[in-house]
Amino acid sequence: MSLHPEVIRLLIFLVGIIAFAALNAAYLVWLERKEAGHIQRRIGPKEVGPFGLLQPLADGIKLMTKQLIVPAGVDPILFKIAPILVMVPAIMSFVTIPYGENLVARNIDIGLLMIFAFASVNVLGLLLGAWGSRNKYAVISAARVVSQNVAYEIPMLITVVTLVMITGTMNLHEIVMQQQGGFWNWNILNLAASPLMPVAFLIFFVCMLAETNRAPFDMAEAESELIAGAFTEYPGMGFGVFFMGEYANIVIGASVATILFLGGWQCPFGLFPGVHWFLLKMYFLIFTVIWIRWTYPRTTFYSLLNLSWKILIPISFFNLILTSAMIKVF
Amino acid sequence: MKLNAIKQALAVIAPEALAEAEHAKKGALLDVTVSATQVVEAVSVLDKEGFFIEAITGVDWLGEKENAHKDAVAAAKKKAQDAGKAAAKKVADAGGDEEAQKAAQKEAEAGVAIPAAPVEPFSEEMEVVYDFNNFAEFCRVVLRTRVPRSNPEVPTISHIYPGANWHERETHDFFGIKFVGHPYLAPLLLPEDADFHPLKKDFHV
Amino acid sequence: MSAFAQTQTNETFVLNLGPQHPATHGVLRVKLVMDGEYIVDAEPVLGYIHRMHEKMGENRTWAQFMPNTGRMDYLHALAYNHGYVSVVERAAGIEVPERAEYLRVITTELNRISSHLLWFGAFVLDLGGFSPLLYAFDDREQILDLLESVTGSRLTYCYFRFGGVYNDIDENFAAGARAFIKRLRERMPMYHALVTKNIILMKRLQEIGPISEEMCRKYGATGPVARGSGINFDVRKHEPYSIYPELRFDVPVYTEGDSMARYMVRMDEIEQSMRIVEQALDKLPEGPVMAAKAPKIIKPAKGDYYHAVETARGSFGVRVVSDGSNTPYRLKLRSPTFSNLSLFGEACRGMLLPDALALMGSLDLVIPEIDR
Amino acid sequence: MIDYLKEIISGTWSLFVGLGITIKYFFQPVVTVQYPRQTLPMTPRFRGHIELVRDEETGGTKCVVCGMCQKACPSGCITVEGEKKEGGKGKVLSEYTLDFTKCSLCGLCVESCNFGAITFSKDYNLAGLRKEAYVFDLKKRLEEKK
Repeated sequence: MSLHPEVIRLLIFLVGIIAFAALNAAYLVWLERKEAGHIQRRIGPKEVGPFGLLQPLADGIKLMTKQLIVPAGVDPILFKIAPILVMVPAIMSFVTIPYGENLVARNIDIGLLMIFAFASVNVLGLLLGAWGSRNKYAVISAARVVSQNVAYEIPMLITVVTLVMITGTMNLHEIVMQQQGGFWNWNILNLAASPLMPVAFLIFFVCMLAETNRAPFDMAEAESELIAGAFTEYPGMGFGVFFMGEYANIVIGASVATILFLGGWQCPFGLFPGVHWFLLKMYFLIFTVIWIRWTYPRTTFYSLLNLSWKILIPISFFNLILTSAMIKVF
Repeated sequence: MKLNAIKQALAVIAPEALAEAEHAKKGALLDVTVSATQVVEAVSVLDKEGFFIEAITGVDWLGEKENAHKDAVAAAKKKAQDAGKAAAKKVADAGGDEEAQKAAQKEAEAGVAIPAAPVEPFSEEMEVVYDFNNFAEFCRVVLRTRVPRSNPEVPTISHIYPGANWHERETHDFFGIKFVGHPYLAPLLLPEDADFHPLKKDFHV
Repeated sequence: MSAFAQTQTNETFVLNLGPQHPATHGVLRVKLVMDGEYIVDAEPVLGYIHRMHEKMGENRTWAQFMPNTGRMDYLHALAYNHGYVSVVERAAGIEVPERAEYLRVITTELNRISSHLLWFGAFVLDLGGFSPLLYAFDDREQILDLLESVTGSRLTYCYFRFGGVYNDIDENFAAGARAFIKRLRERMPMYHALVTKNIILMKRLQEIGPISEEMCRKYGATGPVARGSGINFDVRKHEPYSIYPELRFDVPVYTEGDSMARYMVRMDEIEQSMRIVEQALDKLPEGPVMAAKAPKIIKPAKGDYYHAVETARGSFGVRVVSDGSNTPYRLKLRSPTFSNLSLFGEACRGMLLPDALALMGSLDLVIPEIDR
Repeated sequence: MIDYLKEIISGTWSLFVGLGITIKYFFQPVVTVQYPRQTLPMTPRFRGHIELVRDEETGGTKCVVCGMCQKACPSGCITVEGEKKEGGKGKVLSEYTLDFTKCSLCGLCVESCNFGAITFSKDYNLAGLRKEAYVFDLKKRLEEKK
């Protein structure tokens, strides 16, 4: 029996994606701790391995060997299914992300749409996990997550629609190819299409933070208010999978921002494009996400909604109208 | 001057119980003793004058009167002794013999009255102390009231000063003093089921 | 059974905030009746770290109670030391040499700065910002090093004695304190740029948790809580003790009454305390640090005595009743946070949970001091 | 409208200022001490648990078993016992026990001593698994230190 080469290719990519996602989750924790340490003028992890590089391994072993407690009174099905519901869509989103010219598992014409569709499922996982764990803090957190995500999908999607209007495609590969040449061709500096593109990037970035529940929008976890929010009752690897899902979502968010605004794998000067440029930009964005987390206090729930409805949505709408007008005129 | 205003106002309630204190020695400016029934009235006056509540606490004076009696007896005995000795010396100086000295001593000693033991047992008391102060001008007023130890009851002032709520609960915890009319006189600092009052002098660990 | 049993309906639920909760700083428990994320009613439940210091005092000699005072408010231990030694000195009529008073004020004010710095960090941590906490700790460590070089310990100092202080400062202390003040002066703009002016923090604190002047009076709130509500009340000015009348400093007062006002009061107080330390170092007289006539065994005359001091959290008063023996007959410790927290139940009604936590943080709670 | 835009711009600016501060610290050297690997010198006045002082003349202790420290201790963690000196006045120390589990490190005992017989140790690594390990026999400790 011989397998179709496409199937083999897909299998290889699937293994690669899962490995990439898991490795990223593990080493982003390391990066987060190390970066937080240095921002706070400490060293961060340093005992396990050189520079603490084996720390994620030790953490992983610790999490896996912990007993999986299902507390009394929880909904056992929802409680167990929720971490998977967070992890799986995150992995699925990786499928269409082009890391290099040929480094993409499946080049789909509506790749952008698919990523946003899967990103919304992430909320469902948190909601079910929080509801299923039957903890008052978790339920408050669930309510926060849902309305937060609903509020932030809107400006994010409006911004993306603006971008699709400019590029005329939803194929991520093509979006990157259009930004060839140099950093002046990237969408973030595509001032001919709309003078507000840098602002649009900022809006997208803020929405991405909110979507992935990162500080300063980490109201769902909010350790000083809700203990650990939706994860309060989760022990061991249940928590671990949630955690990996969160970090996978950050990687996806940063990747999408890189593709849409920062020219994907293109070199800023038009030389030697390739996956290294993609990773460089993506990790820079992730670095910024972590950097932001260790700088700001948390916002409150209503000021977050205020920000979304009073500032981000009007500006992104204005940008949409401006862009469509510019496209019509020129 | 807050002090004068409050003195005039409080003098209506408790005319003879006002005592001005020296701040450098006592830490307060005015020391007022009222009866338990006058507490609410006095506190209302303080409230009207814009005072804030600093603290409420109690003092258990268990054995105070007994000790005072003992002290008085000891003092009288000492006085009698001294008087006797003096009388004896006088007689000796005058050239009287030993018997005359003794007789004079006895006579003089009998002349000093020694307080008699009371027929009834001493009435034991507890004291509730309220501290008030003023934001605008320094004026600490100490309000005291004495209640019988067997049935310590004081009307609450938590409807005038909501802050007194916790102070009264704490005082109830420690001394078992009941604040009549208090909305929720449950243990505050002690465990929920505590039935002891640790600051009573007959409570021993 | 609880104080607000009658307010419960089917629409609300009870949330137990604490005794183990990251925002309650220790072992405070607050029973919240919540309607969604809105607080319908709140009742702080105390006593989880109650140690009955007042009874301990009745079973110890006057001097033996000294270590206890530093263990009530472990963040501003020296002010509690100060309050206790002052009342006993008042009762026993002990004169304190001038140099000792200066040393008391210098160390107490340094301790106040360290207390405010820790509050600042912990408060921002309550609001979700982590890094300012460690920056504040970095500065606080310098103070702890200074105080350790004088007192020998880093937290529960027990440095004052009836009639003076335990030992004199060493030759490096004055220079070290000046260097520290210079360093902190340079760091304060950083704190303001990073935290105070941050739009997120401003949105979280401005107009959140208003406490009116009248409410402060009714609940007996003192310290930065009262000063944030427009009440110019500072025991150091109001009822001057020690050498404070000889020093020039301002009492920061903000009239807004919100959490931001209380925050600003404390930040300004750090600067004022630096001023006080500098002046006191300049004026520091030579001489003994212990009264020559201070008796070894204290037996104050019969009577009761009160003394209040301004701690980082408000007016701390000690009332002692002496029966003339070598142990206190009664020792009442009036802790400021006890009164400050008592208004929380009323103030947080109708607030959202995160705002109520911002309010709670701005009250600057130290639970061992409330529970005593 | 102008206020609205002004607030957005000043707010965003305050956020960038914050980022600038944290990144500056990111590149500055760390200030922490890696404790078990590095240690700091203890200050000379450090108040650790107490220790008996050696009398340089006799090689024994300076303690005359007056019991002042025992009386001064608020927590009652000091027990001093002595026996009659052979052929002389006064007592010699036979046992000096410090129950460190009760000690609050206040230092009142050292202050109460009129003979300079006790002092603070600089020992701060005080952690253990057994409670009994913290009932110190100070006389034995002094002899072992030789």
